[in-house]
Amino acid sequence: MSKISRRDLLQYIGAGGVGAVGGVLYGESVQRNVELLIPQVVPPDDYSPGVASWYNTVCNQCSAGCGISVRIREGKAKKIEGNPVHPVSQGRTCARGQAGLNALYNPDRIRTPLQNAGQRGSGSFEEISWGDALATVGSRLGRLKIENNASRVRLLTGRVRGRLDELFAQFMGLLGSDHYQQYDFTYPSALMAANKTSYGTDVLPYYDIKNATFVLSFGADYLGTWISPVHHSLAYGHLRHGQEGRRGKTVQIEPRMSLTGASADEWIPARPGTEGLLALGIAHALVSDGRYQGSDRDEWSTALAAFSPARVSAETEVSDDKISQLAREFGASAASLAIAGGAAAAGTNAVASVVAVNALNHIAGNLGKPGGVIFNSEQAFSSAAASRPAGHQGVLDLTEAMEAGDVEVLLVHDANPVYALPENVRFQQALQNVPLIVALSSFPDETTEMADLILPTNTYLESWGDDVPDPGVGFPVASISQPVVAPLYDTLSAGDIVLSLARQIGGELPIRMRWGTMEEFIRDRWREEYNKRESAGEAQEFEAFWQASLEAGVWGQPGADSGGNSVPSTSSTIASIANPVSMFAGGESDYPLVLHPYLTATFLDGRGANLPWLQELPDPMTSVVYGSWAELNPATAAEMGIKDGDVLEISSPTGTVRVPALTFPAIRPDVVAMPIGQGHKGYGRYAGDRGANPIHVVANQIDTQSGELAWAATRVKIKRTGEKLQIIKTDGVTRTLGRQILAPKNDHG
Amino acid sequence: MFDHGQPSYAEVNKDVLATMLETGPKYWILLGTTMGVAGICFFMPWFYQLIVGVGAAGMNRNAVWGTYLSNFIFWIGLSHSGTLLSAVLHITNSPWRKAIYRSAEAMTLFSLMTAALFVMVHVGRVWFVHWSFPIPNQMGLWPNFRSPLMFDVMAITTYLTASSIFIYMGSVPDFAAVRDASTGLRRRLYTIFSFGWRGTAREWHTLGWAYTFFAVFVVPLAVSVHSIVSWDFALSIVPGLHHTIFAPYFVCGAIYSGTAGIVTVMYCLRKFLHFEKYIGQVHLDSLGKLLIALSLIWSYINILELFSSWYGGTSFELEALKFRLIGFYAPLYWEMILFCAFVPLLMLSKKIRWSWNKMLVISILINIGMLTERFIIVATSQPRKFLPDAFGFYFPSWIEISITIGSFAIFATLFLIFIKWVPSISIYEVKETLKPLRRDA
Amino acid sequence: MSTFVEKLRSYRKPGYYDEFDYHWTMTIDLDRCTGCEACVVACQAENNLPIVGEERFAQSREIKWIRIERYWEGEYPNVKMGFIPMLCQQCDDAPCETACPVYATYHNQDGLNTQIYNRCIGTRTCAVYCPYEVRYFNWFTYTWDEPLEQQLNPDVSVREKGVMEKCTFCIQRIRIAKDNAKDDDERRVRDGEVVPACVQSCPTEAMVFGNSKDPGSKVSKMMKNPRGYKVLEELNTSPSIVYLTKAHS
Amino acid sequence: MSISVLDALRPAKKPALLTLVLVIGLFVGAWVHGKYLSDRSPVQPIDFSHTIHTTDNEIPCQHCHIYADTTPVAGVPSVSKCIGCHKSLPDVREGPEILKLAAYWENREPIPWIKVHDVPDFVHFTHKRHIKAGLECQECHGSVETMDRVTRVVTIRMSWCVDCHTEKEVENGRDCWTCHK
Repeated sequence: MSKISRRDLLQYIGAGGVGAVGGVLYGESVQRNVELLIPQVVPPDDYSPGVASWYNTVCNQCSAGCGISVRIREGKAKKIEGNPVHPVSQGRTCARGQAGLNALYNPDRIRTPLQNAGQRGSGSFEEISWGDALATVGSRLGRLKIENNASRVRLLTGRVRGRLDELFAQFMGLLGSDHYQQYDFTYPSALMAANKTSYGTDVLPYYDIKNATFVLSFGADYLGTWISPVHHSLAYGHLRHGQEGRRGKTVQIEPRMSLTGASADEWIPARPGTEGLLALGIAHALVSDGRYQGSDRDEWSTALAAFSPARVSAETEVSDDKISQLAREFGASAASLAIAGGAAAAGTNAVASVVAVNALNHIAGNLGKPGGVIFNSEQAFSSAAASRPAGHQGVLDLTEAMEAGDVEVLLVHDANPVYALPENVRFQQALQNVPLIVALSSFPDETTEMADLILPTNTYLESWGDDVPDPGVGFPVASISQPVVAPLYDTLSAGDIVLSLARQIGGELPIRMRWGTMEEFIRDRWREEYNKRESAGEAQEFEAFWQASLEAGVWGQPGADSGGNSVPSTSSTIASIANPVSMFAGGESDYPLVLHPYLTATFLDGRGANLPWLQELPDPMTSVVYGSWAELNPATAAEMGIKDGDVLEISSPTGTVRVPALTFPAIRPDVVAMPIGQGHKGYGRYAGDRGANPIHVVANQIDTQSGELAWAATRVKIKRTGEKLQIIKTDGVTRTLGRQILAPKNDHG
Repeated sequence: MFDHGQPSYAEVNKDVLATMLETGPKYWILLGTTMGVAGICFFMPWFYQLIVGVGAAGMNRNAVWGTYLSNFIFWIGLSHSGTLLSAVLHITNSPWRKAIYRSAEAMTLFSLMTAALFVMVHVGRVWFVHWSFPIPNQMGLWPNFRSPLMFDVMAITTYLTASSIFIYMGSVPDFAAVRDASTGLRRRLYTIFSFGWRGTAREWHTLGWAYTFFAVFVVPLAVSVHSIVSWDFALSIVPGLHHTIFAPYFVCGAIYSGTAGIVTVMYCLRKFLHFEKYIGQVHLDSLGKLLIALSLIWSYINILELFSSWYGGTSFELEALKFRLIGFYAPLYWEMILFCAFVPLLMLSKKIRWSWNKMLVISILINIGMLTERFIIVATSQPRKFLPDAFGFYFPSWIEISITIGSFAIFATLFLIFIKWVPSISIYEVKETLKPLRRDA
Repeated sequence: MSTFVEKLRSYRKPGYYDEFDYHWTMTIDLDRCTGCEACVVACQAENNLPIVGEERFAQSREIKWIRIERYWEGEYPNVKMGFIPMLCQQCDDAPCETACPVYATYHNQDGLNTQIYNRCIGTRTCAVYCPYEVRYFNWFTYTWDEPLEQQLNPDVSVREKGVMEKCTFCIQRIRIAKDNAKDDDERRVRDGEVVPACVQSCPTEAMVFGNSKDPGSKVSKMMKNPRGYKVLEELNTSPSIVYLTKAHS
Repeated sequence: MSISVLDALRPAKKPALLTLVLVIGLFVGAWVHGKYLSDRSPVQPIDFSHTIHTTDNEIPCQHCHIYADTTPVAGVPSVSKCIGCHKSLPDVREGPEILKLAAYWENREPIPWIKVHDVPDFVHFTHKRHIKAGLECQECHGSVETMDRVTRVVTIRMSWCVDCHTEKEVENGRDCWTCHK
C-alpha cells in the first residue's frame, strides 16, 4: 500500500472521530428514559406491589343497592365487579355499575369548594376554602335557627337510603325544619301508592321472577331499568334455563319494545294508557272461565263485569283471542306473575293500572308464594330501610314554596331536578327566588350550576355509608359502603359535610350529632344494631363482627324467617277496581302521536350521561351512541316522508324539542318514543350539549292518587325541519339475510 | 418498421443519445413540477399520517383495507407488461419489441417501486416493516411463511431484483455507447456502468445467452407475482374475493393495464423525445391488437366471476354480487366495464388503431378502468362480509386521494430521471433491425 | 412417503399441537342473553379499551372487543329481536392466523388465538380475513383525559397507533389463575377459577367459560346442549365459542 | 481515455475509504456508549453499597427485596425499612449517606432510586415465577453483592429471555403470551 500522507491521515482520523461521536449520540438518543423506583416511606399493611386486592362496597349508580367488589392496585381502583356474596347482585353487575369508575375518575369532577362569581346560572365560579364555605352556610343556617325561621331551610336530595338518610333527617330535625325531600325520576311512586291501596302497605314487595314460569309484564322494563335490573336479570336467567326441563315464559305489554320486550317470548303493543284495562280484561276472562275459586268470586264477577274481553279488546287494540290466551296461560301456569311499571305506571291512571295488575295477581293466587309476589317481613336495620318517598309531589311542593318566597336556603344533594323535571314545572325559574342555594355534588350539572355555593362531595367509592336494599331479598340484609380509594381531591363525603355543618351551627346540634366522621357514625349505628341482636355485646366481639361485615361488604341472615308467606289483607283490592284509562295532555286531532319517553339502560334518568363508557355504549336496541333520537314506526315515517336522520320538531302542548328521527320496527304507529338521558347543558364534557331531553316537553300531568308525574301521558305532533343530522350507530344491516347467525342451519329450509 | 424512412447507425446513436445529453429548460420545469407534486401530494400527507396514525385515511373498522391497497395492486399490475412483454417478445423473436422494450421495462421497475411505497403507506407501523423480512434479529423471530403477504414480500422482491438485472443487462452495450459519446465525469460514470464493455464477439455472445436465459426466467416470475398478489385476496374467505379465478384474473388484468400503460408511455416518448423515427405504426398496431385480445380475455374472466358468484348461490356471494352491481359503487363498476370491456373494442377499427391520439385516449381510459377495478375489489367486498350487523362502508379520505395523485407524480419523476440516465430506446437492438441497405447504397 | 403424509397431516392440525394443554372455551346462551351490554363495559374496563370519542364513532372506528349484534325478524306487530354477543371466536382453524406476515397472531397451546401487540406491524390482513369482524385496529394513539388513566389495568398493555387488537379471553386473568395454580403445588387450574370479564359480569349468567378438555367442567356440559351451534359453522373455522340458540316454551 | 472500470473508480477510492472509516467509527461509538456510557450504572440519590450490606454484613437479598418471591415486583425497601435497621446502628449513624437517608425519613419523602433493570411496558415480567423456579438473583442481575454501585451486566433482549426459556425447557415458555399481553 502506498504511503499515507499526513493530510490523509488527519482526514481519516477526523472521519473516524465524527463517526464515533455520532455513534455515541445515537446510543444516547435511543436510550430509554430514566425511570425511577419510588419506594414507600412506610408501606401499608396489606400492600403488595403488582398484586390486586378487593374491597366490597355498595353501588350507587341506581337505587337497587347491588353489592360490588372493587379491584384495587397500588391504591387505584381498576375494576368494579359484583360482590359474589351479596344477595342482590350475586357477583354480577350491569353496564352502569361497571362505569362507576368513570364517575370516580371523571375529569369533570368538582375538585374544591366553589362560590358563584357572577350572575346565578352563568357557570362562573371561584375557588374558596372549606373553612369559608362551611362558615358561610353554617352561619346562615345558625342565624335562621336562632330566628326560629329554620323552616325556611329546605333540603332536596336524590334517592338516599341508609344512615345518610337518617343523618340528613336528624340534621334537619335538629335545625328545626321538616322540609327534607327526595326526588328521583325513577322512584316508583305509583307502585307504592297502588300497593298501599291493594295491600295496605306502601312497600315494594319482592317479585319472584326467578321461580315464576309465566311473567306478564305491563310496561315494566325489569331487565333494563326497573327497580333492580341486575337482580331481575339473574332471576330471568334462572327462569329461562335454571331448572331442568322447564323454561319460563315472559310476555311484555308496552307500546315500544324495550330491552325486556326484546327478550320476551311475546311482545304485545297495547294502546298506550290502556295497560290497566288489559289487566282487568284478563282478570275478567280468568274469573269468567272459573279459574278463580275464592269465596268472593261473585263480588269479583260483579266488579269486573264492565271489562269484558270484547270491550277491552276494542280499547286496547289487543285481540279477543290474545286476551283469552293470556288469561289461559296466566291461570294455568304453575307460577305466574304480573308486574307493572314503566309507562304503564306513568299515566294519569297510574295507580288504577297498577291496582288492576295487583288484582290480576290476587285472582291468579300469586300472592305470597314462590314465583309470585312475596312480601318482606320487617327488615333488619329497620330504621335504615324506611324508604322516604322520592316522588314528584314533594318537588312540586318545593317549587311552590320557592315561588312563594318561602325558601331562604336550599340545600341540594345529588339531585338534578332542573334536568329531570318537565319545563312547565318551572323549577329553574323558581330557584331564582331562593337567596342561597347550596349544592352538594361531585359533578357540575344543570342544578349545581344554579348554586351560589358548591360543596364538592366524594363519590360513593370514596365514602362511608350503608344501605338496605329495597325491595328486600326475602331475608334481613344490610350492606356497608366503604371508601375503596382515598379521596382524589379536596372533597368531603355528604355525611361529613353534614356533621361539619352541625359543628359549625353549634348549639345542641354537635351534642346530639356527636360523631366526628361519617365512619364513626356508621360504626356507632351498626354497633347499636349489633347490640340489639347479640344481647351480650362485648366490644371485642363487635370489632370482629364489624371487620367481617366490612370484608364481606354485606351482612345478612339467610336463615331468618322471610315472612314471605304472610300475605297482607287484600280485601280492599276489589273496592279499588276502577276504569283505568289514562288522560292525555293534548287533543288527538292536534297532537296525533303519543310521546313515549323511556329510561335507557345506559343513562337511566340522565345521571349516566357524563360517563364516557356509557356514552360510548351502543344503545341496546338501536346501537346509537352519543346523541338522542326519536323512534317512529317505519309505516308512520313512510307516511310522513320522514327518513332516518331527518331532524324533527316534536311539539307537545307545553314545549318543543328538536331531535333526529330513527325508524324502529317495534313501536306502535301512533307512538313516538324518545330515550331519556341526553340533552344536558353543563353536565361535563362527555354529556356535552348533545341530543334532547324529552322530560322537558312532558306536560306536568299528575296522577291524582299518587301525585306521581304522568310522564307517559303527553301527546305530541311532529314536523320535519328539513335539517339532517347523522345518527351515529354501530349497526350495519340488522337482518340476518338468511345467514346462519342466530341459529344453526336448518336442513329443512 | 420505420414510418419516416430507415435511419443510419449514426443517426440512431445521435437521436437516442441526444435525448440524454441535451437537456432543455422544459425538462427541468417538468421534473420540478413532478417532484413538487410528489412532495406535496404524496410525502406531506404521508408524514402527517405517520404522525397521527393511519386513521388519517378513510378506512374504518369494517373496511380496514382501502385505496392504499388498491393502488398497490394497480401499480403492481402496471409493472406487469414491461418485463413480461419484453421477455415474451424476446423469446418469440418479435422485432417490433426492440424499440419499446427499454422504456417498458423501466415502467416495470418504477411502478414496482411505487407499489412498494404503497405498502409502506398502508401498514400501521411502517417503522417495523422490516420484521416481514427473514433477517436475523435480536428477538430471534422469523416471519410467518404461511402468510400470503409473506409470499408477496418474497415475490415482489424477487421480481424487482430480476427486473432490475434484466433491464440493466440489456442496457450495458448502450451504456458503453454513452460512454463513448461523452467526456469527463459522465464518461467515468458510464465506464463504471458499462462494466468495461468493449463489444467483442464473446461479450455479445455471453450477453445474448444471459439475456435469453433471464427472459425465460422472468416470464414465470411475472406470472407468479400477480398470482401471489391475487392470493392476498383469494386466500381470504371474504365473499367476492374468495375465487379460484383470481390468479389468472389478476395476471390478465395486470398485463392488460401494463400494455395500455406502454401505449401511454410510447406516446409520450414519441411526442416529447421525438422518437417518431423509431416508434411507429407497427408498434401501435401490434399493441392495439394485443390490447383487444387482452380485453376479450379480461371480459371473459369477468363474466366467469359473475357467473361463479351467482352459481354458487350462497347468501354471502349473492349479497356481494348485488352490492357490486347495484350498490353504492355500482356506477364505478359499470364505468370499469365500459372502459375495459367495450371501449377497447373500438380498436377493431384500423383507423382508430392507427391514430396515436385516439390510442392515447383509449389507453388512458383502460387504465382508469383498471384503477377502478382494483378499487372496487377492495372497497366493495371486505366491508360487507358475513355478519350483516357488521356491514360497513368505505370512502377514501382526501389524504388517500392526494397520495394516489402523488404516486403518479412519483412515477413520472422516476421516469423523467430515467430518460436522462439510460437510453430510453435500445440503441443496439434498434440497429439490429436496420436492414443493411444503406451500406450497399 | 407415508412419513411425508403424516407430517403433512400433523401440519394440518390446528396450531400444530397434538393436544392442547387447556382448551379454553365459552358458551353463550342466547335464550338468556338480554342484550344489556354489561359485558361490553366490563371488557372496556378490564382491557384498557380506549374512549374514542364521538367523531371516531361517526367514522366507525370504535374499539369494542365484545359487541352485541342485533337482528330483527318479522315486521310490526309480529316483530322479534335477536341479540348475539360477538367476540373473538378463538377459532382452532383461524383464517386470521395464516394472514399475519410477522406471527403477531398465532394459535397457542391453550387453543387461544393470540394477538401480540408489540409484534404487530399493522397490515390489517387478519381483520380482513376474520369472518366475525372482531379485530379492531388502532387508527390513532388514544389518550385518556386525566385522571381517567388511573383506572387503566396494569396487567394489560396499552396499545399504540398502528396495532391490531382483539379479545384475548382475558389472558391476564388466565395467567394469574395459572400462576396461582402453580404456586399451589403445581396443580391444574380448576373449573370456575378463571372467567373473563364479560362472563363475570353477565347478569343473566348467559355466558359460561372453562376448559373443554375437562369433561367435568361446566362448559363441557353446556356444549352438549342440543341447542348448541357455532356461528357461520359452514366456514369451518372451528370456533371455540358455542352459542345456544333461542328456545321456545 | 481508458475504458477500464478500475480507472474510472479510482477517484472514488478516497471518499469511499473515508465513508468506511466513518461507518466503523459509528459502530465503535455506539458500542462504547452501550458498554461504558449508558445507563448501565446510574448514579443513585444515595450512594448505597450492596457490597457492604450483602457481602460484609451477609444480609440475604430477600431481606430487603421482600416481594420478590410473592409478587411480580421484587420491590425496593421502604424508607422505614432502611431507617429501621440504621436507627440501631450508632457506629455508622454519622456517615454522609446515612444522613441523607435520615433526611428522607425526616421529611417523609421516598427515595427516588433510578431503575437499573427496566423492560418496556409491553413486557409483563414476574419475579415470583423466576424465584420459585429456583433461579438465583445473580443469574440475571450479576454479582450485585460485590457491586458498590449496581451495574447492569446483561443486555435485556428478547432473545436472551427466549434462549434461557428454551434451554431450561420452561413450560409454554415460548408462548408469546407468557410475557406479552
